[in-house]
Amino acid sequence: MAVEVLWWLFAFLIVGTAIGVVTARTVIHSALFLLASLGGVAAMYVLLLVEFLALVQILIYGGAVAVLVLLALMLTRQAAGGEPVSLNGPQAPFAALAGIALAAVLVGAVVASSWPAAAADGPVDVPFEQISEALFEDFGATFILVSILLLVAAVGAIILARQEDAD
Amino acid sequence: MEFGDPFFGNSYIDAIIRLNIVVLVMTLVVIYLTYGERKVLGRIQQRIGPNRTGPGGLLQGFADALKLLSKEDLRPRNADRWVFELAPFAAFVPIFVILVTLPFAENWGVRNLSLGLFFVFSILGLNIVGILMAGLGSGSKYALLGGVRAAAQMISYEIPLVISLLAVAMLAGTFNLNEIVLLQETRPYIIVQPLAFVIFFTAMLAELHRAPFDIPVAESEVSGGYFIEYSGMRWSLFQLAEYTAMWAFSIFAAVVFLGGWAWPMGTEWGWGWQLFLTIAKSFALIFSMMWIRGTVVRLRIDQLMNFCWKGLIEISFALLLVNGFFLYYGWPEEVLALVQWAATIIFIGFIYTRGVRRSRANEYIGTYRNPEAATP
Amino acid sequence: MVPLENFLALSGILFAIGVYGVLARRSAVLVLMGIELMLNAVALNFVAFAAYLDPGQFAGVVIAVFIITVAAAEVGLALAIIIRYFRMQATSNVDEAAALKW
Amino acid sequence: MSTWPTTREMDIETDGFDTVDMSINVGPQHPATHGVFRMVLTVDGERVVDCEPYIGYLHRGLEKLTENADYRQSMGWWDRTDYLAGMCCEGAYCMAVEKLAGIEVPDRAEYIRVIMMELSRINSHFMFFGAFGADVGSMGTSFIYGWRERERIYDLMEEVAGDRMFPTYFRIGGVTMDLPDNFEQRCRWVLDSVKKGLEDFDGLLTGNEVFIERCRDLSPVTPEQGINWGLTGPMLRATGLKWDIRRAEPYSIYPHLKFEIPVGRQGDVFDRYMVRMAEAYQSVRIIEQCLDEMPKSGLVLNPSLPKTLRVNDAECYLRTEGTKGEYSIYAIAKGGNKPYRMKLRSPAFCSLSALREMVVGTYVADAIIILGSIDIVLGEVDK
Repeated sequence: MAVEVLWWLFAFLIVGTAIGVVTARTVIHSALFLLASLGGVAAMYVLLLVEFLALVQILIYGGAVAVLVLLALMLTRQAAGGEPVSLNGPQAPFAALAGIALAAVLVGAVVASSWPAAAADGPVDVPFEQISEALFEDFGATFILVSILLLVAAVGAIILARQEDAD
Repeated sequence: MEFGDPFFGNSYIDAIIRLNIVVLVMTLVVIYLTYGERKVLGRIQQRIGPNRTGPGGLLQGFADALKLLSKEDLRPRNADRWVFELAPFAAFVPIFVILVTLPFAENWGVRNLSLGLFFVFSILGLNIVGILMAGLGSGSKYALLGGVRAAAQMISYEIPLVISLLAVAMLAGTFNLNEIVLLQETRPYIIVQPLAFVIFFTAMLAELHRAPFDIPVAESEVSGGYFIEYSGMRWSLFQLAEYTAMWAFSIFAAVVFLGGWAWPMGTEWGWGWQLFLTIAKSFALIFSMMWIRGTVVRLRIDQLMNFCWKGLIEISFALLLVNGFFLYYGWPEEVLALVQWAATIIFIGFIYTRGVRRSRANEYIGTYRNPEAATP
Repeated sequence: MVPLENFLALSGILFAIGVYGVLARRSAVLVLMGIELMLNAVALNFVAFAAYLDPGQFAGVVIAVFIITVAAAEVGLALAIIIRYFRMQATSNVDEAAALKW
Repeated sequence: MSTWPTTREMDIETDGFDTVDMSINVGPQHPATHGVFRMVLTVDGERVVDCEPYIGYLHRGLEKLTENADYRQSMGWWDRTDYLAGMCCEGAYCMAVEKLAGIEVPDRAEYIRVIMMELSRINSHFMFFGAFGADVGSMGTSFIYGWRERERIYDLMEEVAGDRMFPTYFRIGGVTMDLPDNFEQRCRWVLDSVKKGLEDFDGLLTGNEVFIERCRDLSPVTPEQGINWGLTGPMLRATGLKWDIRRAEPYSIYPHLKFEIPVGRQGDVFDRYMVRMAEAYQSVRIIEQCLDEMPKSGLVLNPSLPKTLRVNDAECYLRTEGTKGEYSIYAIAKGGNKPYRMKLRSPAFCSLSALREMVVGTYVADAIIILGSIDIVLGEVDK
């Protein structure tokens, strides 16, 4: 029972803050809403009994969103309490239409589909030792690939963002 | 009744009771930590410290708390209202959540999480958000500067902090803090992993904004940093967060590196001794932090960043690699300890000689007595 | 017990909100936030499927880990590009980023 | 707060595009400004790209007041210029009037004056060590250590003059009253504790690697720059120039005393600190000599002075070595019992005018300690 209550609580939190992300008037609010939304998703992972993933989510996005906020601060000139301007383009109503349509299609598909009987058993507790085994043994090659991707991205980001002396 | 058993057999009631105990203890500890810090700093500075309220000033913390609670809750006119008002809570809650999994003695903790270590350092990362919120929401440039400094510093120092903890987790083979303590019954991990402890302690000082890394809250530069605009309750929440973090970090370091409640007494000495051991070890760490605060001057932000990115991170990665080799080939732990001690001595010696030689610190002492060599 | 459909519907709505964010926002940083929402919706979807339908295999969980990793890489790279662009064009507005070369 | 300048918040256009600069008001109420002083820093992240000092919050019209009062009445106001070393200011004012009117000072009074002025110098320098340490971030420990010696010196001054900070002890033509009986013994005890205090600062700051890393090579000033910017006192001597008014243009009994002029090499912040350390030590030396050599008894006030001091047309420029630099007075008398003009060249004011040159290009944290290293006293800057 308690799980259902918590689920609905976090579901509303996620959806509400996600709407906040896309409608907030300032970038900083947007980023903070994003953080709350991602935290809600982490809570969902806990409800799905994958605590490890929840902690990874918090660890990565806590830092990532902090950086995002900093950059938002740098890249928008309304840092020190300027007048809030509209951050949405003129295409926003059409985008809203597209979003609503997409949501309708996805939710409709989910509701209309019939799921295997196993779905009725509920989530299974996943010990994180087994996740690590799967991660490093079954998906070892992929893991290395992703690591290289991350490395390349990091190096590329540094090269791109570096301020050249010649500039 | 054992403390490991849930109170009243219901896990929800149990959690509520345990959390309340933790909150009460935490408040008391924080009140006496502020008192203790003022006393210790006072002794370092040849003062007496608070001595008026109650015997020996023991009630000073309560008086301060009362005063803070009754102060007006000011909000600057151009502050971002919700961000400003929620920031203290966002800064405080993660710190409080950490306390949930810390084992103060055998089975003395709110919850014994199997991912305890990971839980602690992932939740710690959220602390930045509250500070950034305070910095950006205050509408003050000092707060902005302090918040940005804090964010840069904390994001950077989180990396060596986490890696030094991972080094211990590798040896222990578990993230469970209780099991980590039990594994240290014969020898604490500081014996095996001294370098990791040195890195952890440095990064801990930086994460806590303690001197000499107190750049985000430097009074003489940004006059308080991110919480400059706060007053009354909200300010005291920041203060609560700061001292709770100090205490939680110290308990955590005592548990992970100093053997927690298990070393040197073992498990059979009963919970009183275990509790005493954990608290004593954590207070020793806190005292050393206060000592450093009273005597060392502040670094500059670029020196701080260089030290992290050009020193600590590389060394912590090397540490991780060495640990990996030892574990993979099954080489004995004694050799690992020897290697680590050698590395620690070299590391500290390198920093010391570099600092002393580059700055030639010893040459300056007393030179004013010889006017010709007054300033080499 | 929460049925699987709830998780799937939630992730669908989250994804749609992300799509709206990507389409409607002008600032590149905000577009990035929309993308983060979409990625998270997908990860939640995978984990829900893994937890309900695929016990003992963890493919969904592992993919969620990969998604988080890739999202981190993507944020880093995208922010670098945005900074670069901001330095050159003094804007982070995606509508104005119309030049193919400069 | 609309009077605060906001126009400086501008985008710095380079050939590319950089981040937005931000101006921060350091002061008027700020722990680092040592009084009511304001500097507006324009910062690019942590870098200072511009700095503009604003003064005048403590302006009291000292020079104008002096023109409207009897020569002896203004003494108390001159105390309050460099309020960390009140006796030095009194001494300068008295000597200026004496030079103007051609008044002799008894020998014993000269020795007493030098002792008190050098004690004031030590006093001021200890304030500098403490406050500078606090600027660099030693959590007030250095501050309290500095205050310990200052308290002892102030106690001694109270015994001598009846007041601690603004004693108004000097008189035109001597000093108010003779020293108390046990003065020599008390003074030697204070000097011993001052020496110990200097050693404490060695342990606390001088040998601290972090402190040296922060201060060494920060805003180095060459002797030419120092002269061009009008630096004097420890600021100028730190650049390596041996320039001390006590030697270059001696006054009082300084020609008879043995002391060295400590100099630095590169004029950076650390040299300024070290020069002051050495100066405090030399002041101890001077006082010890004075205690040894001074006449054990005798007059302390010229007895032939008229009740009302009237000076006919005269004009003089008197330079003294104040604690912050060259504390000089340009005095004109045109008859009557009041001076026609009393112009004070306050050293910290002149050093402060070089702040922008020294600060631009450094970090915010450095700007604070560069300001601290100038050792400003607002009473003297604003007059």
